[in-house]
Amino acid sequence: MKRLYNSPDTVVSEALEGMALTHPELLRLAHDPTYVARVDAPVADRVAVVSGGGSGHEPMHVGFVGPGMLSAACPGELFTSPTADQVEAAVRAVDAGAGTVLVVKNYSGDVMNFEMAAELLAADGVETETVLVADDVAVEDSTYTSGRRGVGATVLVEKVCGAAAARGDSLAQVAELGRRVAARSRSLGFALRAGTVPATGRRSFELPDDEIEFGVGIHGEPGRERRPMEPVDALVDRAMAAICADFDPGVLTGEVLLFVTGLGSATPLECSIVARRAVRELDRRGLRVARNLVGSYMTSLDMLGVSLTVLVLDEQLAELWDAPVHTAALRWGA
Amino acid sequence: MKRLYNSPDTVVSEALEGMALTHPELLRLAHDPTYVARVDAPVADRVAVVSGGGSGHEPMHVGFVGPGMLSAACPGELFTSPTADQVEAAVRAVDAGAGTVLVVKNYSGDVMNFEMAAELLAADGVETETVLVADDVAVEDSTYTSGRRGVGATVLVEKVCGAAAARGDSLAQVAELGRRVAARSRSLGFALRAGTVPATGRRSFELPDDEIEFGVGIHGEPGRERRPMEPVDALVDRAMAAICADFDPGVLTGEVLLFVTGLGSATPLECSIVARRAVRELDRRGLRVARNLVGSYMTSLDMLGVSLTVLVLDEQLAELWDAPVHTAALRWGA
Amino acid sequence: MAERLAATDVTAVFRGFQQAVQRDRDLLTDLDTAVGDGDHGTNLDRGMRAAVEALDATPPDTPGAVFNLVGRRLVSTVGGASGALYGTAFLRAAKAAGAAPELDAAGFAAVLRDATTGIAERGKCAAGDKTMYDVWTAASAAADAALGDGLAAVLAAASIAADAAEQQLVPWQARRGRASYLGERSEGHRDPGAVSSRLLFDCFAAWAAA
Amino acid sequence: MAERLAATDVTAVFRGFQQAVQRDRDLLTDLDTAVGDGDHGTNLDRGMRAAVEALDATPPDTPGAVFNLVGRRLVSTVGGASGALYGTAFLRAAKAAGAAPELDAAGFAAVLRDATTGIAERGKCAAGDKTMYDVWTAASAAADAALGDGLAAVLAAASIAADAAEQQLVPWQARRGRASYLGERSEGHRDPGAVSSRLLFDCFAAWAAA
Ligand SMILES: Nc1ncnc2c1ncn2[C@@H]1O[C@H](COP(=O)(O)OP(=O)(O)O)[C@@H](O)[C@H]1O
Ligand SMILES: Nc1ncnc2c1ncn2[C@@H]1O[C@H](COP(=O)(O)OP(=O)(O)O)[C@@H](O)[C@H]1O
Ligand SMILES: [Mg+2]
Ligand SMILES: [Mg+2]
Ligand SMILES: [Mg+2]
Ligand SMILES: [Mg+2]
Repeated sequence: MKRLYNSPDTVVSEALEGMALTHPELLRLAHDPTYVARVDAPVADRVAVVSGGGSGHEPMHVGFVGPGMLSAACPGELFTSPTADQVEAAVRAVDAGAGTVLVVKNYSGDVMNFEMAAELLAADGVETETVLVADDVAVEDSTYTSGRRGVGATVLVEKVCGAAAARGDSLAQVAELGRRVAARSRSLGFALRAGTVPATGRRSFELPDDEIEFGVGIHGEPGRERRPMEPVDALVDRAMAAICADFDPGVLTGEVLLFVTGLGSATPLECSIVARRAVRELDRRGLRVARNLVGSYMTSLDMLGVSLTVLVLDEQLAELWDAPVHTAALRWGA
Repeated sequence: MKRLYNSPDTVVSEALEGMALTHPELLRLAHDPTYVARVDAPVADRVAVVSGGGSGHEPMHVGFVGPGMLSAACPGELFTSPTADQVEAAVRAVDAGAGTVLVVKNYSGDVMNFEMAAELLAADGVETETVLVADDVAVEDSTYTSGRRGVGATVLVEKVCGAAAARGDSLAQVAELGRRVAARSRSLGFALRAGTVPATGRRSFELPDDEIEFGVGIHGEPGRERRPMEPVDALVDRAMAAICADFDPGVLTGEVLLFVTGLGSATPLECSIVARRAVRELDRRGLRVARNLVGSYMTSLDMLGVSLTVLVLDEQLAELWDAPVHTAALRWGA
Repeated sequence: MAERLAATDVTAVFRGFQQAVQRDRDLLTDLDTAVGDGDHGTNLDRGMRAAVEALDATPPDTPGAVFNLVGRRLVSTVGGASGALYGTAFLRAAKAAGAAPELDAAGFAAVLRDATTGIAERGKCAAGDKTMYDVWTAASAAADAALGDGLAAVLAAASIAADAAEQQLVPWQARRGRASYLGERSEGHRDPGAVSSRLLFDCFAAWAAA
Repeated sequence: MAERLAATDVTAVFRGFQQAVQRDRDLLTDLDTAVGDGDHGTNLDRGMRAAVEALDATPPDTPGAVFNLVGRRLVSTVGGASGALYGTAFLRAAKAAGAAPELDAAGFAAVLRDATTGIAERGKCAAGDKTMYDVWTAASAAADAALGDGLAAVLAAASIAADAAEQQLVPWQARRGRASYLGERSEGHRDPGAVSSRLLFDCFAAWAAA
């Protein structure tokens, strides 16, 4: 399948060069090992926030580096977690002595490589706190698995931690807020078509024309089930039901933040249509969508689908959400 | 082909409802006739800026409504220009007595409907000035055609006019600045795959696996030529050559703004790879990319491709580009 | 043979036109897919349905009022080039028809002349540009030439001329509208707006022959 | 028969492992496509190429230094679960090997024991979770049991146990790593990390047999 690449091997490195070339006032790209840091890091007396993960989910994470969000991001190969080296180097570059929060999506590879980096840093007196994101209700959480996958809530955790760090919160406080976001978020995604793997030029899975993958992962992992295709409102209702049913009793009340992300090929028209139904569906359940974010912020190459995330807000989280942010992909108040 | 729709007939109306529901602080959606206006319009003593066009190019134009950019947008049916009624109603809703600039892409339908609206408004004492955008170098400009198509420069014109209006420029001044942007911009796009027309569920044209449409229009109109597929750098070089060759002698010097827009299914990775080459190519030609905008800001349903625009800056235009803007799709300084 | 067009007659012609457009919607859209953006059939079908609904809701009592209502509805519901062009044509027709309760041969020819001029002005087009204007101007000229022979002859002549014009322009290169972007590649294609205009004149002739 | 592993010997084994991974890259990736994200072959191939390059550039002079260099290169270039796990295993092996110029049977078994514990700690996994750990722990137990018979016997025993373990876990359900998301659907599939680990032990045995 034709794509806008030069060669499968250079996709990640060329895209990073493009990001650095078009955001010189914001980003600094380091090589060997690869990471992307705020140009003005380390920021004195402030906790740093570092995330990372496999590439192919852009703008996450590099697009979220900048004042009010990430201090640095470590992009791995396509769909492959970054190496411990990358994480270690990024933290060393941005840590100002106040410690660093590591935002980690719950995949074995990510967890282990960040953990190794944290060990190496600790041995050297650099303090880190890890916030693990595991919000995907499509995967059952049990001690017999590696737990749930981290998806959309990652973006929300990064925003809130970045805002808390910017206002001067301590390492423990920033981490606690990140964990609070992670704990109060639930997500589910569905795909009508898989993404195209650059190395092979083929889709990572094939779906018949009348079926969808419900509960899909952002690396094209299979989800809860293959289901018949339905009008999008029905799919949104189904996703919302799964998300809402998963919150602990009593948690899902009051004001929520709705995050709708296209997974790569969903058009803005489609994202808006999904958001329309999701807002109405939450409304019908007596919840107020006090904040929302709609667009393609966490993707899976060119997958056709969306992922929905609901975060139960409190005053503090709403305030941190509203705080200024200036990154390539998310910007307000600055 | 599966898409995230409920029915082809409701795509536009449901997406608009979604936009209004998720941006209540920013947008007001009016029905019969349909338009989307800033909630705070009319803004006293300020020139209004109104644009519009067929739907299917989101976030253009509705995503650009808000302080510092459009006062209102008139979304037509998919790929069909809005009616004169829509334009007239939108202008009446946002005109503060200081006049309204109409930003019109050069398609017969758009031109005529905006013209009819302007006539009706003039008869009623509402002053308008039209800025015509016709920046697509893929189409030959001659008296024997309807002239060039308006593409990427539209976004730049809307931003600059919106900023000029916000700072209090007169109707004539805002229009003059818009025309300056239009005159100093050139664009070209290419597609590897056409978009999927909701009504038929089929692509608007089919391309063999080893060919691309070079100089494609944003309604899937054919371009200059069908060419063999090449690595994306070669395609970008080709587009840049066509764009740069088209400027009048002596105009293309100094600082430029580069605008790279994905046409629907281009991923952020792909947009960054294109931007990387475009920046280098302009650099090689002795031009400095002083400003840039990279992302999917003007699309053609889910077309896989990009469009490149070069605007030759001057101090005034750079300042207006940098001015605060707060819209659903473009936001900074606010 | 009917020698005058009353409001109900013009309404009947537009009803016929709506049915013709509905019948040939896919043809019009296919023609527009080849040289434009593939929406001419959908556009005009949407507009004429709305126009007929309006005529049903509040039947106008002069030919001018019928033209005015149809023109307004098209302007409000079609969009695109054809919405502006048909809308302008019928609004100009309304103005030319004024408050007269009926149109005779001369009245109709005058109305057609003004409507045709309206298209030229709105579209900034001329004869030979390969647009619907070629059909209208041919029809108008034929109507003028047949003036002395009464209304039925005028309508028949207009229809015959419209058909001939639509066929004649097929080999030409388009110089206005989306088809003009194609340059030489527009040659050999029928123009969608010319085809729908031809349907309109055929409906007038059919009324006269009925 | 070689009864001691010097730095050059361990280097030779890793060269063999690099070739085996390169040869079976697509197999490993296909296995990972079925139960994971289809990158295990690519990941390990990238890492082992880098490791061998480093061994060529600055040949280490103790077994511990070889393990250390390979571990470091894997940590730097692989990413993913296997980068962390193989990296940890070889770094722990390096630590256990210390500065000794050679490893005998007991030395190798001790190194293997620590490396295996490293995997368990890093992966938070246990026997029966259907991961590469099942292969390592089986190999380590067999090595311990064969201690008295000398190094060659230890390496042969480890390899035989690794092969058997890899085959044994096929019907199980994965409880760690990406494959665990599949639940019951992981049953009947080979585990990619277990297969690549088996290749490693086969390379040690092949060296001893050569
Ligand atoms: N400038 C023009 N002058 C006269 N007729 C035009 C002009 N532009 C377009 N047309 C007519 O309009 C028809 C296309 O109508 P339609 O497809 O509904 O609008 P659009 O081109 O906006 O999609 C063409 O076939 C042609 O006859
Ligand atoms: N938590 C874990 N404990 C032990 N082994 C694991 C764990 N997670 C993954 N593995 C091993 O890693 C292999 C997958 O490696 P690889 O595909 O390179 O990494 P990733 O899963 O990050 O893509 C699995 O086949 C399994 O043997
Ligand atoms: Mg992986
Ligand atoms: Mg159209
Ligand atoms: Mg058309
Ligand atoms: Mg894998």
